[in-house]
Amino acid sequence: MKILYFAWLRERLNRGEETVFPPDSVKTIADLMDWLAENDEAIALAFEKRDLIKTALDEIIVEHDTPVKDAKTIAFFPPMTGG
Amino acid sequence: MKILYFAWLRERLNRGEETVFPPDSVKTIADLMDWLAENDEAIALAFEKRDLIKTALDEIIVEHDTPVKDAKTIAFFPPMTGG
Amino acid sequence: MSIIVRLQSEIFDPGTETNAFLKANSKAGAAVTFTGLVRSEPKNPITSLTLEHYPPVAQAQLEDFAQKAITRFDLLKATIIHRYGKMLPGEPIVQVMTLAPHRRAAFEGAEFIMDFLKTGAPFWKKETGKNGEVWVAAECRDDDARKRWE
Amino acid sequence: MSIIVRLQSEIFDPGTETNAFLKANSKAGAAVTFTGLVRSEPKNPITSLTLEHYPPVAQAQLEDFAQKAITRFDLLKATIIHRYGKMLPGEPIVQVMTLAPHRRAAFEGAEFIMDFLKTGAPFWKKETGKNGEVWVAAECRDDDARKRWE
Repeated sequence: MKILYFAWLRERLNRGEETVFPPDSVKTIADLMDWLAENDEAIALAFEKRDLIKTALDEIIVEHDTPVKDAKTIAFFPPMTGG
Repeated sequence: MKILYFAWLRERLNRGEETVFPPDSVKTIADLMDWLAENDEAIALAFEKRDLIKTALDEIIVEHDTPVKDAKTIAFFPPMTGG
Repeated sequence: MSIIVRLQSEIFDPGTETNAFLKANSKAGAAVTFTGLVRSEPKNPITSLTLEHYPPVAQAQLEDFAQKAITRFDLLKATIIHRYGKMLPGEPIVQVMTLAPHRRAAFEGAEFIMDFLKTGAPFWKKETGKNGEVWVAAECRDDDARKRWE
Repeated sequence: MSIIVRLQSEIFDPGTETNAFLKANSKAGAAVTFTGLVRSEPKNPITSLTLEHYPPVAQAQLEDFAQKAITRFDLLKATIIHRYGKMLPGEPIVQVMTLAPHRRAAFEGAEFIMDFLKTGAPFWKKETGKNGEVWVAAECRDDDARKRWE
Protein backbone atom coordinates (compact mmCIF):
# COMPACT_ATOMS: atom_id res chain seq x y z
CA MET A 1 0.00 0.00 0.00
CA LYS A 2 1.43 3.32 -1.09
CA ILE A 3 1.12 6.28 1.28
CA LEU A 4 1.38 9.88 0.05
CA TYR A 5 1.98 12.95 2.22
CA PHE A 6 1.40 16.55 1.08
CA ALA A 7 2.25 20.10 2.19
CA TRP A 8 3.41 20.48 5.81
CA LEU A 9 2.84 16.78 6.46
CA ARG A 10 5.33 15.95 3.72
CA GLU A 11 7.82 18.50 5.06
CA ARG A 12 7.55 17.38 8.70
CA LEU A 13 7.86 13.71 7.83
CA ASN A 14 10.65 14.37 5.37
CA ARG A 15 9.04 12.18 2.73
CA GLY A 16 6.26 12.51 0.19
CA GLU A 17 5.75 8.82 -0.36
CA GLU A 18 6.33 5.47 1.27
CA THR A 19 5.14 1.89 0.94
CA VAL A 20 3.71 0.14 4.00
CA PHE A 21 2.25 -3.32 4.76
CA PRO A 22 -0.39 -2.88 7.45
CA PRO A 23 -1.71 -5.98 9.32
CA ASP A 24 -5.24 -7.33 8.70
CA SER A 25 -6.43 -5.58 11.86
CA VAL A 26 -6.23 -2.29 9.94
CA LYS A 27 -9.75 -2.03 8.49
CA THR A 28 -10.30 1.71 7.98
CA ILE A 29 -8.26 4.81 7.29
CA ALA A 30 -8.59 5.71 10.97
CA ASP A 31 -7.07 2.30 11.85
CA LEU A 32 -4.28 2.93 9.36
CA MET A 33 -3.56 6.30 10.99
CA ASP A 34 -3.39 4.64 14.42
CA TRP A 35 -1.08 1.95 13.12
CA LEU A 36 1.21 4.43 11.32
CA ALA A 37 1.34 6.61 14.47
CA GLU A 38 2.27 3.63 16.66
CA ASN A 39 5.29 2.93 14.53
CA ASP A 40 6.55 6.48 13.95
CA GLU A 41 6.78 9.29 16.51
CA ALA A 42 6.83 12.02 13.84
CA ILE A 43 3.61 10.64 12.37
CA ALA A 44 2.05 10.38 15.83
CA LEU A 45 2.78 14.06 16.35
CA ALA A 46 1.62 15.11 12.88
CA PHE A 47 -1.61 13.12 13.23
CA GLU A 48 -2.34 14.45 16.73
CA LYS A 49 -5.27 16.62 15.63
CA ARG A 50 -7.10 14.03 13.59
CA ASP A 51 -9.74 16.31 12.10
CA LEU A 52 -7.03 18.48 10.52
CA ILE A 53 -5.86 15.52 8.44
CA LYS A 54 -7.73 14.96 5.19
CA THR A 55 -7.43 11.77 3.18
CA ALA A 56 -7.86 10.37 -0.31
CA LEU A 57 -8.18 6.68 -1.14
CA ASP A 58 -7.16 5.72 -4.67
CA GLU A 59 -7.52 9.34 -5.75
CA ILE A 60 -10.96 9.93 -4.23
CA ILE A 61 -11.32 12.24 -1.22
CA VAL A 62 -12.90 10.21 1.60
CA GLU A 63 -13.65 10.27 5.34
CA HIS A 64 -11.53 8.50 7.98
CA ASP A 65 -14.06 5.72 8.46
CA THR A 66 -13.64 4.45 4.89
CA PRO A 67 -12.43 0.82 4.60
CA VAL A 68 -8.91 0.47 3.21
CA LYS A 69 -9.29 -3.09 1.90
CA ASP A 70 -7.65 -3.45 -1.56
CA ALA A 71 -6.63 0.23 -1.63
CA LYS A 72 -3.52 0.92 -3.68
CA THR A 73 -2.83 4.48 -2.57
CA ILE A 74 -3.78 6.43 0.53
CA ALA A 75 -2.96 10.15 0.64
CA PHE A 76 -2.78 12.27 3.80
CA PHE A 77 -2.86 16.06 3.65
CA PRO A 78 -3.85 19.20 5.56
CA PRO A 79 -7.05 21.18 4.82
CA MET A 80 -6.89 22.44 1.25
CA THR A 81 -6.09 26.07 0.46
CA GLY A 82 -6.57 26.46 -3.28
CA GLY A 83 -7.47 29.46 -5.36
CA MET B 1 -38.28 74.77 -20.92
CA LYS B 2 -36.63 72.08 -23.03
CA ILE B 3 -38.34 68.70 -23.28
CA LEU B 4 -36.43 65.57 -24.35
CA TYR B 5 -37.97 62.29 -25.50
CA PHE B 6 -36.10 59.00 -25.74
CA ALA B 7 -36.53 55.54 -27.29
CA TRP B 8 -40.07 54.61 -28.37
CA LEU B 9 -41.41 57.92 -27.03
CA ARG B 10 -39.08 59.79 -29.37
CA GLU B 11 -40.08 57.55 -32.31
CA ARG B 12 -43.80 57.79 -31.67
CA LEU B 13 -43.74 61.56 -31.25
CA ASN B 14 -41.41 61.99 -34.20
CA ARG B 15 -39.16 64.34 -32.26
CA GLY B 16 -36.40 64.02 -29.66
CA GLU B 17 -36.55 67.55 -28.41
CA GLU B 18 -38.88 70.52 -28.23
CA THR B 19 -39.18 73.77 -26.31
CA VAL B 20 -42.40 74.51 -24.44
CA PHE B 21 -43.72 77.34 -22.26
CA PRO B 22 -46.09 75.84 -19.69
CA PRO B 23 -48.41 78.14 -17.71
CA ASP B 24 -47.81 78.85 -14.00
CA SER B 25 -50.47 76.31 -13.08
CA VAL B 26 -47.94 73.58 -14.03
CA LYS B 27 -46.23 72.93 -10.69
CA THR B 28 -44.94 69.36 -10.95
CA ILE B 29 -43.79 66.95 -13.62
CA ALA B 30 -47.19 65.25 -13.38
CA ASP B 31 -48.86 68.63 -14.11
CA LEU B 32 -46.49 69.10 -17.04
CA MET B 33 -47.45 65.68 -18.42
CA ASP B 34 -51.16 66.56 -18.12
CA TRP B 35 -50.61 69.88 -19.87
CA LEU B 36 -48.50 68.34 -22.67
CA ALA B 37 -51.16 65.63 -23.17
CA GLU B 38 -53.97 68.20 -23.39
CA ASN B 39 -52.23 69.90 -26.26
CA ASP B 40 -51.09 66.88 -28.26
CA GLU B 41 -53.01 63.71 -28.97
CA ALA B 42 -49.87 61.67 -29.69
CA ILE B 43 -48.46 62.65 -26.30
CA ALA B 44 -51.78 61.86 -24.62
CA LEU B 45 -51.60 58.37 -26.09
CA ALA B 46 -47.91 57.89 -25.28
CA PHE B 47 -48.43 59.05 -21.68
CA GLU B 48 -51.50 56.87 -21.14
CA LYS B 49 -49.78 54.45 -18.78
CA ARG B 50 -48.17 57.00 -16.52
CA ASP B 51 -46.07 54.61 -14.45
CA LEU B 52 -44.29 53.44 -17.60
CA ILE B 53 -42.93 56.93 -18.18
CA LYS B 54 -39.73 57.81 -16.34
CA THR B 55 -38.43 61.33 -16.02
CA ALA B 56 -35.28 63.34 -15.41
CA LEU B 57 -35.19 66.98 -14.35
CA ASP B 58 -32.03 68.85 -15.25
CA GLU B 59 -30.21 65.54 -15.71
CA ILE B 60 -31.31 63.98 -12.43
CA ILE B 61 -33.75 61.05 -12.46
CA VAL B 62 -36.81 62.08 -10.38
CA GLU B 63 -40.39 61.08 -9.57
CA HIS B 64 -43.49 62.61 -11.19
CA ASP B 65 -44.32 64.67 -8.10
CA THR B 66 -41.12 66.72 -8.37
CA PRO B 67 -41.68 70.52 -8.78
CA VAL B 68 -40.63 71.83 -12.19
CA LYS B 69 -40.04 75.46 -11.12
CA ASP B 70 -36.85 76.85 -12.75
CA ALA B 71 -36.15 73.58 -14.53
CA LYS B 72 -34.22 73.95 -17.78
CA THR B 73 -34.64 70.45 -19.16
CA ILE B 74 -37.20 67.74 -18.53
CA ALA B 75 -36.63 64.35 -20.12
CA PHE B 76 -39.30 61.66 -20.65
CA PHE B 77 -38.37 58.06 -21.38
CA PRO B 78 -39.54 54.46 -21.02
CA PRO B 79 -38.20 52.09 -18.35
CA MET B 80 -34.48 51.67 -18.87
CA THR B 81 -33.03 48.52 -20.44
CA GLY B 82 -29.26 48.86 -20.15
CA GLY B 83 -26.54 46.22 -19.98
CA MET C 1 -8.46 57.29 -9.68
CA SER C 2 -10.37 54.23 -8.55
CA ILE C 3 -13.42 54.66 -10.78
CA ILE C 4 -13.49 54.67 -14.56
CA VAL C 5 -16.74 54.95 -16.52
CA ARG C 6 -16.52 54.97 -20.30
CA LEU C 7 -19.45 55.36 -22.71
CA GLN C 8 -18.51 54.65 -26.31
CA SER C 9 -19.98 53.54 -29.62
CA GLU C 10 -16.80 51.73 -30.68
CA ILE C 11 -16.43 48.03 -29.99
CA PHE C 12 -13.94 47.16 -27.23
CA ASP C 13 -11.75 44.12 -26.62
CA PRO C 14 -12.80 42.37 -23.38
CA GLY C 15 -9.40 40.77 -22.78
CA THR C 16 -7.41 43.94 -23.38
CA GLU C 17 -9.69 45.81 -20.97
CA THR C 18 -9.31 43.07 -18.36
CA ASN C 19 -5.53 43.17 -18.57
CA ALA C 20 -5.44 46.97 -18.33
CA PHE C 21 -7.69 46.75 -15.27
CA LEU C 22 -5.51 44.10 -13.58
CA LYS C 23 -2.35 46.23 -13.72
CA ALA C 24 -0.34 45.83 -10.53
CA ASN C 25 -2.06 46.44 -7.24
CA SER C 26 -0.39 44.32 -4.58
CA LYS C 27 -3.36 44.51 -2.18
CA ALA C 28 -5.60 42.88 -4.76
CA GLY C 29 -6.40 39.21 -4.43
CA ALA C 30 -9.55 39.02 -6.54
CA ALA C 31 -10.78 40.50 -9.80
CA VAL C 32 -14.16 39.94 -11.42
CA THR C 33 -14.97 40.84 -15.01
CA PHE C 34 -18.56 40.73 -16.21
CA THR C 35 -19.10 40.98 -19.96
CA GLY C 36 -22.58 41.41 -21.42
CA LEU C 37 -22.89 40.16 -24.99
CA VAL C 38 -25.38 40.74 -27.80
CA ARG C 39 -27.46 37.56 -27.71
CA SER C 40 -29.21 36.10 -30.74
CA GLU C 41 -31.15 32.98 -29.94
CA PRO C 42 -31.97 30.50 -32.72
CA LYS C 43 -35.72 30.79 -32.09
CA ASN C 44 -35.58 34.57 -32.13
CA PRO C 45 -32.53 35.60 -34.15
CA ILE C 46 -31.58 39.24 -34.42
CA THR C 47 -29.36 40.92 -36.98
CA SER C 48 -28.36 43.83 -34.78
CA LEU C 49 -28.98 45.59 -31.49
CA THR C 50 -29.09 49.37 -31.18
CA LEU C 51 -28.68 51.16 -27.87
CA GLU C 52 -29.98 54.66 -27.38
CA HIS C 53 -28.83 56.59 -24.32
CA TYR C 54 -29.06 59.91 -22.49
CA PRO C 55 -25.35 60.72 -22.24
CA PRO C 56 -24.92 63.00 -19.17
CA VAL C 57 -27.39 61.04 -17.06
CA ALA C 58 -25.99 57.67 -18.12
CA GLN C 59 -22.46 58.80 -17.21
CA ALA C 60 -23.57 60.23 -13.84
CA GLN C 61 -25.67 57.19 -12.91
CA LEU C 62 -22.90 54.72 -13.73
CA GLU C 63 -20.35 56.75 -11.75
CA ASP C 64 -22.78 56.79 -8.84
CA PHE C 65 -23.30 53.00 -8.98
CA ALA C 66 -19.54 52.40 -9.17
CA GLN C 67 -18.92 54.72 -6.20
CA LYS C 68 -21.66 53.03 -4.14
CA ALA C 69 -20.15 49.62 -4.92
CA ILE C 70 -16.66 50.76 -3.90
CA THR C 71 -17.95 52.13 -0.59
CA ARG C 72 -20.27 49.24 0.20
CA PHE C 73 -17.90 46.38 -0.65
CA ASP C 74 -14.57 48.09 0.01
CA LEU C 75 -13.37 47.61 -3.52
CA LEU C 76 -9.92 48.76 -4.62
CA LYS C 77 -11.33 49.91 -7.94
CA ALA C 78 -14.18 49.56 -10.40
CA THR C 79 -14.45 50.16 -14.13
CA ILE C 80 -17.58 50.27 -16.30
CA ILE C 81 -17.48 50.34 -20.10
CA HIS C 82 -20.87 50.68 -21.81
CA ARG C 83 -21.49 50.96 -25.52
CA TYR C 84 -24.25 52.74 -27.38
CA GLY C 85 -25.27 52.75 -31.03
CA LYS C 86 -25.46 49.71 -33.28
CA MET C 87 -23.86 46.38 -32.45
CA LEU C 88 -23.89 42.84 -33.83
CA PRO C 89 -24.64 39.43 -32.25
CA GLY C 90 -21.69 38.16 -30.21
CA GLU C 91 -20.26 41.64 -29.66
CA PRO C 92 -19.74 42.97 -26.13
CA ILE C 93 -22.26 45.58 -24.93
CA VAL C 94 -21.00 46.25 -21.45
CA GLN C 95 -18.09 45.29 -19.21
CA VAL C 96 -17.98 45.76 -15.45
CA MET C 97 -14.74 45.05 -13.57
CA THR C 98 -14.07 45.05 -9.84
CA LEU C 99 -10.89 44.56 -7.84
CA ALA C 100 -10.83 43.67 -4.13
CA PRO C 101 -8.64 41.99 -1.52
CA HIS C 102 -11.00 38.98 -1.42
CA ARG C 103 -13.32 37.28 -3.87
CA ARG C 104 -16.69 37.81 -2.18
CA ALA C 105 -16.39 41.61 -2.37
CA ALA C 106 -15.28 41.50 -6.01
CA PHE C 107 -18.22 39.25 -6.98
CA GLU C 108 -20.78 41.23 -5.01
CA GLY C 109 -19.48 44.58 -6.26
CA ALA C 110 -19.78 43.51 -9.89
CA GLU C 111 -23.27 42.04 -9.39
CA PHE C 112 -24.41 45.14 -7.53
CA ILE C 113 -23.26 47.42 -10.35
CA MET C 114 -24.89 45.23 -13.01
CA ASP C 115 -28.18 45.03 -11.10
CA PHE C 116 -28.38 48.82 -10.82
CA LEU C 117 -27.11 49.45 -14.33
CA LYS C 118 -29.84 47.28 -15.91
CA THR C 119 -32.76 49.40 -14.79
CA GLY C 120 -31.16 52.53 -13.35
CA ALA C 121 -29.11 54.03 -16.16
CA PRO C 122 -30.79 55.62 -19.21
CA PHE C 123 -30.06 53.12 -21.98
CA TRP C 124 -32.72 51.60 -24.24
CA LYS C 125 -32.27 48.56 -26.42
CA LYS C 126 -33.84 48.05 -29.81
CA GLU C 127 -33.50 44.70 -31.58
CA THR C 128 -33.55 44.42 -35.35
CA GLY C 129 -34.61 41.04 -36.70
CA LYS C 130 -37.08 39.35 -38.99
CA ASN C 131 -39.97 41.26 -37.36
CA GLY C 132 -38.32 44.60 -38.02
CA GLU C 133 -37.30 46.81 -35.12
CA VAL C 134 -38.56 46.05 -31.63
CA TRP C 135 -37.84 48.00 -28.43
CA VAL C 136 -36.82 45.57 -25.70
CA ALA C 137 -39.25 45.62 -22.77
CA ALA C 138 -37.96 46.10 -19.23
CA GLU C 139 -38.04 42.88 -17.23
CA CYS C 140 -39.54 42.52 -13.77
CA ARG C 141 -36.74 40.21 -12.73
CA ASP C 142 -34.30 43.07 -13.30
CA ASP C 143 -36.25 45.26 -10.88
CA ASP C 144 -36.25 42.39 -8.41
CA ALA C 145 -32.50 41.95 -8.82
CA ARG C 146 -31.99 45.58 -7.92
CA LYS C 147 -34.27 45.40 -4.89
CA ARG C 148 -32.28 42.63 -3.21
CA TRP C 149 -29.54 45.18 -2.35
CA GLU C 150 -31.91 47.41 -0.39
CA MET D 1 -16.64 20.42 -25.08
CA SER D 2 -18.26 22.69 -22.53
CA ILE D 3 -15.77 22.13 -19.69
CA ILE D 4 -12.06 22.89 -19.74
CA VAL D 5 -9.85 22.39 -16.68
CA ARG D 6 -6.17 23.21 -17.02
CA LEU D 7 -3.53 22.75 -14.32
CA GLN D 8 -0.22 24.38 -15.20
CA SER D 9 2.89 25.84 -13.62
CA GLU D 10 3.33 28.43 -16.39
CA ILE D 11 1.90 31.91 -15.93
CA PHE D 12 -1.17 32.66 -18.10
CA ASP D 13 -2.52 35.88 -19.57
CA PRO D 14 -5.98 36.66 -18.09
CA GLY D 15 -7.12 38.76 -21.06
CA THR D 16 -6.06 36.24 -23.68
CA GLU D 17 -7.86 33.49 -21.78
CA THR D 18 -11.00 35.64 -21.49
CA ASN D 19 -11.05 36.34 -25.21
CA ALA D 20 -10.53 32.67 -26.08
CA PHE D 21 -13.40 31.78 -23.77
CA LEU D 22 -15.74 34.39 -25.27
CA LYS D 23 -15.39 33.02 -28.82
CA ALA D 24 -18.74 33.13 -30.57
CA ASN D 25 -21.72 31.48 -28.95
CA SER D 26 -24.87 33.28 -30.03
CA LYS D 27 -26.94 32.01 -27.09
CA ALA D 28 -24.57 33.68 -24.64
CA GLY D 29 -25.58 36.95 -23.07
CA ALA D 30 -23.33 36.96 -20.02
CA ALA D 31 -19.75 35.99 -19.23
CA VAL D 32 -18.03 36.18 -15.86
CA THR D 33 -14.28 35.91 -15.37
CA PHE D 34 -12.86 35.55 -11.88
CA THR D 35 -9.11 35.99 -11.53
CA GLY D 36 -7.35 35.18 -8.26
CA LEU D 37 -4.08 37.08 -7.80
CA VAL D 38 -1.03 36.61 -5.57
CA ARG D 39 -1.60 39.22 -2.86
CA SER D 40 1.21 40.90 -0.95
CA GLU D 41 -0.07 43.32 1.65
CA PRO D 42 2.21 46.11 2.89
CA LYS D 43 1.94 44.93 6.51
CA ASN D 44 2.74 41.34 5.57
CA PRO D 45 4.68 41.43 2.31
CA ILE D 46 5.60 38.19 0.61
CA THR D 47 8.28 37.57 -1.99
CA SER D 48 6.63 34.52 -3.53
CA LEU D 49 3.82 32.03 -3.21
CA THR D 50 4.28 28.32 -3.89
CA LEU D 51 1.38 25.99 -4.57
CA GLU D 52 1.70 22.28 -4.03
CA HIS D 53 -1.00 20.02 -5.47
CA TYR D 54 -2.09 16.40 -5.89
CA PRO D 55 -2.48 16.32 -9.68
CA PRO D 56 -5.03 13.59 -10.50
CA VAL D 57 -7.31 14.51 -7.60
CA ALA D 58 -7.06 18.25 -8.28
CA GLN D 59 -7.98 17.68 -11.94
CA ALA D 60 -10.90 15.39 -11.06
CA GLN D 61 -12.26 17.68 -8.34
CA LEU D 62 -12.17 20.78 -10.53
CA GLU D 63 -13.88 18.92 -13.39
CA ASP D 64 -16.52 17.79 -10.94
CA PHE D 65 -17.12 21.33 -9.64
CA ALA D 66 -17.34 22.72 -13.19
CA GLN D 67 -19.81 19.99 -14.18
CA LYS D 68 -21.95 20.61 -11.09
CA ALA D 69 -22.01 24.35 -11.87
CA ILE D 70 -23.03 23.73 -15.48
CA THR D 71 -25.89 21.47 -14.41
CA ARG D 72 -27.07 23.60 -11.51
CA PHE D 73 -26.98 26.98 -13.24
CA ASP D 74 -27.55 25.87 -16.83
CA LEU D 75 -24.28 27.32 -18.02
CA LEU D 76 -23.23 27.18 -21.67
CA LYS D 77 -19.64 26.48 -20.64
CA ALA D 78 -17.10 26.75 -17.86
CA THR D 79 -13.31 26.93 -17.83
CA ILE D 80 -10.95 26.64 -14.86
CA ILE D 81 -7.23 27.39 -15.09
CA HIS D 82 -5.24 26.75 -11.90
CA ARG D 83 -1.51 27.15 -11.47
CA TYR D 84 0.87 25.26 -9.22
CA GLY D 85 4.54 25.84 -8.33
CA LYS D 86 6.14 29.18 -7.57
CA MET D 87 4.52 32.52 -8.41
CA LEU D 88 5.17 36.18 -7.67
CA PRO D 89 3.00 38.97 -6.18
CA GLY D 90 0.54 40.34 -8.73
CA GLU D 91 0.58 37.18 -10.84
CA PRO D 92 -2.64 35.27 -11.50
CA ILE D 93 -3.10 32.01 -9.58
CA VAL D 94 -6.47 30.88 -10.83
CA GLN D 95 -9.06 31.92 -13.39
CA VAL D 96 -12.65 30.69 -13.49
CA MET D 97 -14.86 31.62 -16.45
CA THR D 98 -18.55 30.96 -16.98
CA LEU D 99 -20.84 31.66 -19.92
CA ALA D 100 -24.65 31.74 -19.69
CA PRO D 101 -27.72 33.22 -21.37
CA HIS D 102 -28.23 35.61 -18.42
CA ARG D 103 -26.01 37.30 -15.87
CA ARG D 104 -27.29 35.75 -12.64
CA ALA D 105 -26.37 32.23 -13.75
CA ALA D 106 -22.92 33.33 -14.93
CA PHE D 107 -22.20 35.09 -11.60
CA GLU D 108 -23.53 32.26 -9.46
CA GLY D 109 -21.74 29.60 -11.48
CA ALA D 110 -18.38 31.33 -11.06
CA GLU D 111 -18.91 31.92 -7.34
CA PHE D 112 -20.02 28.32 -6.84
CA ILE D 113 -16.90 26.97 -8.54
CA MET D 114 -14.61 29.30 -6.55
CA ASP D 115 -16.27 28.42 -3.24
CA PHE D 116 -15.78 24.70 -3.86
CA LEU D 117 -12.32 25.09 -5.33
CA LYS D 118 -11.00 26.95 -2.25
CA THR D 119 -11.46 24.09 0.19
CA GLY D 120 -12.37 21.13 -2.00
CA ALA D 121 -9.45 20.70 -4.40
CA PRO D 122 -6.05 19.47 -3.21
CA PHE D 123 -3.89 22.60 -3.46
CA TRP D 124 -1.79 23.98 -0.62
CA LYS D 125 -0.31 27.44 -0.47
CA LYS D 126 3.04 28.34 1.06
CA GLU D 127 4.06 31.98 1.40
CA THR D 128 7.70 33.04 1.38
CA GLY D 129 8.41 36.35 3.12
CA LYS D 130 10.50 37.93 5.82
CA ASN D 131 9.49 35.18 8.27
CA GLY D 132 10.69 32.49 5.92
CA GLU D 133 8.25 29.93 4.55
CA VAL D 134 4.76 29.67 6.06
CA TRP D 135 1.98 27.29 5.03
CA VAL D 136 -1.25 29.23 4.63
CA ALA D 137 -3.92 28.07 7.10
CA ALA D 138 -7.38 27.15 5.86
CA GLU D 139 -9.99 29.80 6.67
CA CYS D 140 -13.33 29.09 8.31
CA ARG D 141 -15.03 31.63 6.09
CA ASP D 142 -14.05 29.50 3.09
CA ASP D 143 -15.82 26.51 4.61
CA ASP D 144 -18.83 28.72 5.29
CA ALA D 145 -18.79 30.00 1.71
CA ARG D 146 -18.98 26.45 0.46
CA LYS D 147 -21.81 25.50 2.81
CA ARG D 148 -24.15 28.18 1.52
CA TRP D 149 -24.69 26.16 -1.68
CA GLU D 150 -25.99 23.10 0.20
